[in-house]
Amino acid sequence: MSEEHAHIVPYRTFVVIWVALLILTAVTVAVAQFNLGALNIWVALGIATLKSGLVIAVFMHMKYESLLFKLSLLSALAILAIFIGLNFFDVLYR
Amino acid sequence: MSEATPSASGSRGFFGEGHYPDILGWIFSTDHKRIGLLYFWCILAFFIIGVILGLLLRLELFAPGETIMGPQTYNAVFTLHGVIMIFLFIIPGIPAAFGNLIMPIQLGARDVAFPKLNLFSWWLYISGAAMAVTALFTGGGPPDTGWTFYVPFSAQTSTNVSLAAMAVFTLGFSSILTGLNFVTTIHRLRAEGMTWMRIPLFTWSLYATAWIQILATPIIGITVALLFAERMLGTGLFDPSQGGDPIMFQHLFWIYSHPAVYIMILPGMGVVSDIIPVFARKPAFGYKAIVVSSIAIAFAGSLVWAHHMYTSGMSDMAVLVFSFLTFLVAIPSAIKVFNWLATLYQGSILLDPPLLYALSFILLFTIGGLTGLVLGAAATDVHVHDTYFVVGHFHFVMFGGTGMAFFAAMHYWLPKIYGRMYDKVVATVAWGVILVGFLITYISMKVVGMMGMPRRYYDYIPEFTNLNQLATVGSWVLAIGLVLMFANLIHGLFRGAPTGTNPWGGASLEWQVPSPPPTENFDADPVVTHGPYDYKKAGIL
Amino acid sequence: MNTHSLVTTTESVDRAFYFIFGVSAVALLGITVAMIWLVWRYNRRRQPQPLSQKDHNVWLEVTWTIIPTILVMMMFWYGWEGYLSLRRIPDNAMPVTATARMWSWLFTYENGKTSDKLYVPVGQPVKVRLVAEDVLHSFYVPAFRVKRDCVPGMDTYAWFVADKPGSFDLFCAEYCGIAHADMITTVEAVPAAEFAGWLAEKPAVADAGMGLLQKHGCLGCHSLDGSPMVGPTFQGIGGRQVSVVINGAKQSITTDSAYLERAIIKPEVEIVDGFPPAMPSYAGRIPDEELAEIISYLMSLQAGGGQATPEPLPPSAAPAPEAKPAIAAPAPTAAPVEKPTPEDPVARGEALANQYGCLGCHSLDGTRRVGPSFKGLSGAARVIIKDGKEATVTADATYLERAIREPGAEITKDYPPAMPPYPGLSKAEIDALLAWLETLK
Amino acid sequence: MSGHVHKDYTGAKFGMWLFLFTEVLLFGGLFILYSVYLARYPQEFISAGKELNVWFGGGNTLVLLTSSLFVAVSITALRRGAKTLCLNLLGATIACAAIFMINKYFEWSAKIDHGIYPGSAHLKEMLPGEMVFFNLYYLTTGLHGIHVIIGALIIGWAMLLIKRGRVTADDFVILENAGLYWHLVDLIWIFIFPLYYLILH
Ligand code: HEA
Ligand code: HEA
Ligand code: CUA
Ligand SMILES: [Cu+2]
Repeated sequence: MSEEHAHIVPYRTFVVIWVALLILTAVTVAVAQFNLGALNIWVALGIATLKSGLVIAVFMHMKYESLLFKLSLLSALAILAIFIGLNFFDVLYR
Repeated sequence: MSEATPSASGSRGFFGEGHYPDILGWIFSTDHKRIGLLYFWCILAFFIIGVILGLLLRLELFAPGETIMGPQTYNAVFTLHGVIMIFLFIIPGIPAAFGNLIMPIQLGARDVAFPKLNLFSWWLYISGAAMAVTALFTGGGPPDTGWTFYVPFSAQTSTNVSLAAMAVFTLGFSSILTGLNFVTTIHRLRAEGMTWMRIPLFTWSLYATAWIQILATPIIGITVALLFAERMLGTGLFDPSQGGDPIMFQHLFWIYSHPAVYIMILPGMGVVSDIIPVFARKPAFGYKAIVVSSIAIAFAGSLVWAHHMYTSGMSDMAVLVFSFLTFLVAIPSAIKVFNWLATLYQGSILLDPPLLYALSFILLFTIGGLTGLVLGAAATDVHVHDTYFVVGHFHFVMFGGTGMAFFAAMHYWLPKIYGRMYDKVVATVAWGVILVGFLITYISMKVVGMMGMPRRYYDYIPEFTNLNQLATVGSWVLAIGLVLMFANLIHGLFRGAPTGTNPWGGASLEWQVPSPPPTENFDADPVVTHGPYDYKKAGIL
Repeated sequence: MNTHSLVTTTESVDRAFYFIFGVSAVALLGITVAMIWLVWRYNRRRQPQPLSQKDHNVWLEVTWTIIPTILVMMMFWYGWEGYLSLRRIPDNAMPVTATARMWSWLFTYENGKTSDKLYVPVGQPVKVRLVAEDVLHSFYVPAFRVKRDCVPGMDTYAWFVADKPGSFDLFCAEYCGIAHADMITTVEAVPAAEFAGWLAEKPAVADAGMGLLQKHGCLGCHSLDGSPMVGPTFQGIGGRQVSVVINGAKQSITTDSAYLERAIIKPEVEIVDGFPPAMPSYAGRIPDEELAEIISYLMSLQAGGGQATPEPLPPSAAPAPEAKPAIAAPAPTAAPVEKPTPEDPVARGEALANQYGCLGCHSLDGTRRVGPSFKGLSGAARVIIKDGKEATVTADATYLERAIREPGAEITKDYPPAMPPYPGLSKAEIDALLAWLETLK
Repeated sequence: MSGHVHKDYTGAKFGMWLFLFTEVLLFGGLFILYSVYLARYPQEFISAGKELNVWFGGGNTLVLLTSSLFVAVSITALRRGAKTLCLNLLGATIACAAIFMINKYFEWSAKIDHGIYPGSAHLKEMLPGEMVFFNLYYLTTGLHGIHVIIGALIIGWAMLLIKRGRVTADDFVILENAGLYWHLVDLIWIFIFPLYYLILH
């Protein structure tokens, strides 16, 4: 049972992550003020991915889980990406 | 079913135990075998309703024009037939019934990982079924959209599509919970010594299936929810007059519903992979290849959905990509077929009913799969899309494939669960009748489809009459076979001769526990020392 | 592959069929024979103990992975090639528009002529533009192996060429409701000369004005059937009362030629109340004579189909069990709007019945389809259900008019309440239809 | 039942993660539509997106991020034996959920007052792409709102179990799973916010 009870994450870590999340939020709002054309959406998505990465890794303890958890998460996200991506073979070429 | 008195061979196994008496002991039980049986009987009931509706469809099509019902009724009947068969019979079919009954035992577990959740998903199944039935009698009457619910028609028709959509949502939720329960069980509850490469192929197939259930089912959830919102709130995401795109509905629908056909077939393939070695007294040939092909089907099957949409108006580029991917997914299926045949080679084959049904699975699934290739090729699909050729294809794979596997599983595992044996001669005769009826019915459909008869046609031009009549007559033969099979099986389960622990000579764990198994399956946690098809080490050879 | 030679769609699709069926037949035969032989040869009676416990063979497994892979890739390629030839339209193809609606087809030829069967010249490729007015339909001609969905809000197309004269079935292959199975007609392939004669037979019925509206894209924003789009409808636009906003002040005016000209040339000055100021100015974009033609055409679109008395149109009274119209009423957007002409009303009625798709549901020969047959309908005694009660009425002019305008009110016994309402028909159109029905007694 | 003496923490957490995947894919359907329609109507999405109020969206982002912090810290608190702190933090999380919903209420009311809601006459006058944007906006934030409420209920239930001593420093997997669910609600919002509120300002 020891495997599950390891890793009590200290308060400090959480607060640091929280501050990072707030900063990233500010950044994404700030970037949105500039017109970068199609790049805007990708920057916004990039920052959102970074933020969710932090939430998943630390708040949700994914960092401390086994490979099984990480691989499963990866496949779920990959499938979603594929679902979105394959649609564009229709949408972009219609 | 609670008064089912199982084996005379002493213990009544899990039938005799439980917290509540009678019916409550069933509908509130968290025992995987009781839940499995609840599923089994409910699924069977819906199957019988479904086939009777199929029979009615064939009667109506016996001659052009009105035969026994009007067009609106006909449209409601095929919608209902499709919805029941897909969402209430074939998707939950093998996993929820036989998966629940057998999979934990095959792993050497006492139950699934989340027994209460398991019970909850049965309740969701029943609620979804109740909603589907209610939809027939309320609102604007039974839905008339076909099981595919295509917009804009489904957003406009005055029939009770909204409630049917919610029923599908609920059933999807139930399927998801079963899936996540199974994945967790297989990861966490394997007995000591049950390494990944010692898991029986049936359980492996459930593992692959469960991942599809988890990752694809939510998409149908959101799709029908959007249809609901479109009808109720006018959200118009698929309504061209509001900037929406009806073809996107089809994409979302098939993103789930194509993987769903592999939810249907993979467990069936698992059943066959488990049965053939036992009756051939030979280990499954290419165990690893079969495992890998299951996973490959689950994955690649998620990439081909738009092969249902070649004529829909989507881009030619999409046709190219999806047609290509569709052909890739056929290869793992072919690998399995060859492996099954190779398992028979140099074996010692006993033609008992479970094997007969499994062999007819191979034949019929092959025919269905090969016609799937006709559909997968872009040019040929344009001709046969939405014709009876497609109807023929999916009855071959679903009924001839999964249906036969379901029958095989019934004849293979139910004696274990009930501790009694049916009459093997009658079962064999019924098998023959079913096979003949099946071929007559559905080959006629394929031919008439090649000639161009569109599906969902209440009426047809005179040229198509002969083949339609042949199909209808075939459905009568099929009906006789089915009645015979069910009567014999059910009679056997309740009145037949007691079976021992291992009537077929299987080497996997379920054949080491008593028939019926006790509530927590094993007296002591088992330790697995050999593979599921190692007949030498199991002492059978 | 050279798609510009005289290859028919049938030939290029059938090539793929032959290949796939051929390979499949061999595979199926092989598998079936192997299975039967194995079961016979290694039957436990003949073979009480298994001969081996072999459970894998890498070379064998690689072989039966690679060979099917090659075969399916070939199938894919044949399928794709055939598909391409269905999509590449020969340059000399004759354009036709097929309008699909619940539950009939309307074919419109280049010169504006319409028909309910698809007439094509033999040997001449035909490009069919596919338009759906209500829900999905699908254009399917088995003989030519072509099928393509008709999608609302989207243009799709198909092409084919008939290499010999004949009559070929044309089906609607996408489920579209109660009369889906009745949405069938034929392709009539006739020799080129005969076709040309047929096409020229009746002078084109489409008005010049109508053509101009289409040409200039007016119909993208203005409907002909009364439904509001981006801009106000053209239905009844000649001489109607409208409330316009000029410099923020509301004002009520009656439309006339001068107003219409202002509205086209300087649309930003007077905005019809309740509409966005979205119309672009057409100053300098429409030649004067065309502008005059358009205006006079629009002025002819008077409420009540040109009769001076503006007739209040009954609101659409469709049966609405789920609080929305049962089925969208087919909007005759693509159909030419008729001007009152001194033409024979019977002939006109027949043309209207075709144009609005009545014959999709009502037969002319007494056979029962979705709705009752037109044969002998006029003047006959009808058993109807009204407010849940049975009654017998005579199918006189008032009854028939009601049955067309608000069919939900009285339903003929034993028939489904499937007919969409046609509240937008003008009095003249109704009269023509009734006159024609009278002749079918 | 003898079989259940052993509690499988990893199994329970794994099951929860699997469930979260299904939630991700449920929203995934809406994101598929978003991506497709964005590609088709880029201009209209921008013009419609300008109508959304960044302050509402941004404020709610802060609220959710902070609530996520509270939940994460509460687990550490419980495991270190600080039960009261844990309960207070969870209470604060529910308060955040309430603030979020109140915010949402005002945001939606403002839009509805402007006549922008599914099926409204005003909406139907807009460009097709704008209609799609607003319909998607309502559906996505609506579905997310439902998840906020469910999440708050689950947190409340976990609080009850902690009070009753059923969830403790040694047996905290229910709180852990409740927290996972809450973080998911946050995660989805992390994507909704830029996609709807920030699309080119
Ligand atoms: C159990 C369910 C099931 C299964 C397993 C399959 C399997 C396959 N299906 Fe089927 N399909 C359905 C259920 C299923 N299908 C349903 C329900 C519909 C209709 C839905 C509706 O519209 O209502 C449908 C419709 C459908 C279409 C759309 C048709 C249309 O509407 O126009 C297509 C198109 O590509 C298709 C293709 C395939 C293919 C390529 C496979 C492959 O996986 C088959 C692979 C198997 C084999 C290839 C046979 C075994 C191999 C050999 C014997 C070796 C020899 C082989 C080679 C040489 C390659 N299916
Ligand atoms: C597993 C799935 C499954 C099964 C088993 C069947 C079984 C049958 N189906 Fe199926 N069918 C579908 C799934 C299935 N169908 C789907 C998904 C559709 C598409 C719907 C749509 O378009 O939306 C469809 C559509 C469909 C059509 C096309 C309708 C149309 O397009 O217009 C037709 C037409 O013939 C048909 C006929 C039949 C027949 C004759 C059977 C026969 O097998 C029936 C044989 C059985 C009997 C005749 C009755 C036997 C009696 C008993 C078993 C009672 C026993 C009682 C006791 C023991 C007490 N089906
Ligand atoms: Cu039109 Cu089917
Ligand atoms: Cu498919």
